[in-house]
Amino acid sequence: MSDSAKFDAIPGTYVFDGKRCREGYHLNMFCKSMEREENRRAYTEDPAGYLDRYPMTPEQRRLVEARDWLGMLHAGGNIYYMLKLISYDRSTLQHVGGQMTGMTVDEFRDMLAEGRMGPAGLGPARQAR
Amino acid sequence: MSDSAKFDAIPGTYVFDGKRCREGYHLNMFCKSMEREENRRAYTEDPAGYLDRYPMTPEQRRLVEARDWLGMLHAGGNIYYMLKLISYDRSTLQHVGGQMTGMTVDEFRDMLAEGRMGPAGLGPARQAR
Amino acid sequence: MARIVAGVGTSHIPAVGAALDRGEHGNAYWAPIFAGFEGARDWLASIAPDVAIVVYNDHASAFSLELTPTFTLGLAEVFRPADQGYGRRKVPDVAGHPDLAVHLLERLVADEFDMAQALEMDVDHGLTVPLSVLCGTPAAWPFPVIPLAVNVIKYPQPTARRCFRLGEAIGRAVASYPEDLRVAVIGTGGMSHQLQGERAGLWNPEFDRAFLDDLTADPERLAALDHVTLVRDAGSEGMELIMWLVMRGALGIAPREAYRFYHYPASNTALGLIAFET
Amino acid sequence: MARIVAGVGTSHIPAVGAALDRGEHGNAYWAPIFAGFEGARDWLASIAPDVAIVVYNDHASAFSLELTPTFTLGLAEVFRPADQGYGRRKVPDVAGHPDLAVHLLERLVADEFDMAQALEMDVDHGLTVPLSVLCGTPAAWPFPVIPLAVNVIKYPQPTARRCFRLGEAIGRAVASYPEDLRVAVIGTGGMSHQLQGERAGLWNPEFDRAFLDDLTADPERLAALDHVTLVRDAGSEGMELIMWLVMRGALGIAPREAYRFYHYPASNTALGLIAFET
Ligand SMILES: [Fe+3]
Ligand SMILES: [Fe+3]
Repeated sequence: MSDSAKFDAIPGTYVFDGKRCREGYHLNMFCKSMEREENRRAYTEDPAGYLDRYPMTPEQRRLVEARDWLGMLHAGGNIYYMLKLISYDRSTLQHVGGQMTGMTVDEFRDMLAEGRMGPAGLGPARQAR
Repeated sequence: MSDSAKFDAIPGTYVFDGKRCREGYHLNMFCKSMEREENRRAYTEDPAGYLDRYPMTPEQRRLVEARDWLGMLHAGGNIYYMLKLISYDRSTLQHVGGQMTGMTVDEFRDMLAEGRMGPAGLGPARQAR
Repeated sequence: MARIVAGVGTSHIPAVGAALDRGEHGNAYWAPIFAGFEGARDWLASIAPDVAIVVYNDHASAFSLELTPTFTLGLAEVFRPADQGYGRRKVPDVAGHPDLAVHLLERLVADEFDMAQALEMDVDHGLTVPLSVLCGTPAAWPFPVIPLAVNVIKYPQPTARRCFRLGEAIGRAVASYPEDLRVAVIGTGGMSHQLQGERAGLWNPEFDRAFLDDLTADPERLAALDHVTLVRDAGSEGMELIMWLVMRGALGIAPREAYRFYHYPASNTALGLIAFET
Repeated sequence: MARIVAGVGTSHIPAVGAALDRGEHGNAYWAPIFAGFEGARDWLASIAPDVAIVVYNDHASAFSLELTPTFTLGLAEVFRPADQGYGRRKVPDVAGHPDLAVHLLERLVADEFDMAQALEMDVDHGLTVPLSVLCGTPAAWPFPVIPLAVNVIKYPQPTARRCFRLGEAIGRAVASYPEDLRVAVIGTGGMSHQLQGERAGLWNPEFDRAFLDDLTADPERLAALDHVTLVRDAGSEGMELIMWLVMRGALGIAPREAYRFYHYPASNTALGLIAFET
């Protein structure tokens, strides 16, 4: 099995490899631009016009507009770049983690507190360390 | 002998090492800025004001204003950065090479044509290849 | 002659920095965590290193997809906290140590490590949160810092083996510095965590405990971990643990474990902290 | 399977590009030089590589003192000629080969080369002048190019040995690429020259001739050259010759010299051009 097939066999995990990096380039660069106050302001004032600056695919743009975080990940998003858009939204990685795992944020927090996400995915609560 | 002492023992040669890099940082970054048309224009319109943006030492600034290329080299200049200022001046590396070796540009070109600069410095013309 | 006197491995969870910056570190969620840091702070204060090499990863703050170096050594006089989308952290600027940094750079490149060299670089939570964890909230950080940024957010990352070897080379380079300096090496990131995908929130306590144990018992096993194993067992962001191996490689044969703290969950991840003396 | 079919070492003198761009290449000064390129052009056209890896150095165009990587691999679809202070050269944009480039990157990092990866990078005369030398003035370059930028303008540079080893690793990486591709590797820079200081205009024909000869006769001697020797004998900018060793390392045991041209002076330097088949 090639490394890339081995990575693909890991459940619910997306390795930001050369292919995803090329696919997601403009999506990620849009997200990164949210680091700067003048860009945040420009995006707030004219979201569509601001997104026009980044030649994403129509599907990527739809995912961004819908804040479909798992979709963005599938379309080449890198979580550390997406985090800058999450911060712009005043959202958190726990809200986004909930969406990606199909839970509400409270369910996601409970799941964390109970330690129920193991390497093989969701399961019973882990024994304390 | 340390590497740095061995480099210093080479005649008429300046290795752009960590010390020179730190010394010459703002001098070189000023030179690099000449790559962009808007900077060239700003420098032409207000040379003193433009140089104020780069916190060089007063001596470095004097060397820049006097176009003392050998002096700039001694003060931490890197020839590839300086080349951008040379291009701004519409001068050439042969003019600058002449100044650095104490020749007119025509003398420097003759010296090149005659192959008189060997590893040990100036000498008789080299035998053709 | 300079020598490496201490090593630390520590998570660099941004929420830890935020809890401190917002004064929330005394609440029910954070108090046990900050209590766990106390022992490491006291220990490090007693070590009082002259300078620290902090091995961390940039999170698309100073670098971006345009250009991603594998290893970057910071040579500047000062490094500012990065603006990661919510302003710069209100912590002291980080003083560098250009003399030692240039020495390390020259030795590492001669030793066939293909370092990128940075004379201007903002440092993000990967570097500033560990300083907060280990030093609290002083008016100035108690020692200068040489940042060593490792690419872990874009495949392909350097191998665990390469990171370990870089640490060994840092050990040699420090030992050849003429001035008497007591140097700490701090590796940051981890422990098991995954921020993304249907497996977000991953926790693998068995992996983490074995990793902490084997820093002493079997570092060779850790240096041999491949990327697939790291991502599978420690999570996509657990890969950051390769930076602890730079630290471990720098410590030489048999460092002594001086302190350990492990806690779960902290934000979305497991938090680990381990300290060594040489 | 891909394989390396040809290697070229060539100077990348900016004045050569300028002579061509201004149509001055037929005058008394340049005509003998461009005549010397003819044989290499014919030879390369007969080889007709599918892709070329061009090992060159950036001259403070794409990179700057803020961040200087040692080795940078270009992964982009296209690279534009840099504006070096007098507008972009009016030559075609350079098409990349992202698939092979990503493959090389993954293999080289796994092989413990600490590459920086660039997804956006302008390319300066270090890359475009050799294309002009070898391909003339076509409407589009006849093959895609993977740029590999090496730091030679800021100390410490990678050793000659490290460059040779990088070439060997490139040879292995190309050989493991599944698609049938005929690959050329072009190393640029040199030969003996010095642009700066009281020794500006340096020429060392003995050094240059021995260097050209030993690419076939004794590459081990060249890989063992230290920086002090290179600067002393080849001049401060003659150091660029380490990039020819990347090319030579990629060619394997016993390549056959197919063409050679040497001329002095061209602008302020000695010009060398050598071609190999594997
Ligand atoms: Fe991190
Ligand atoms: Fe050059």
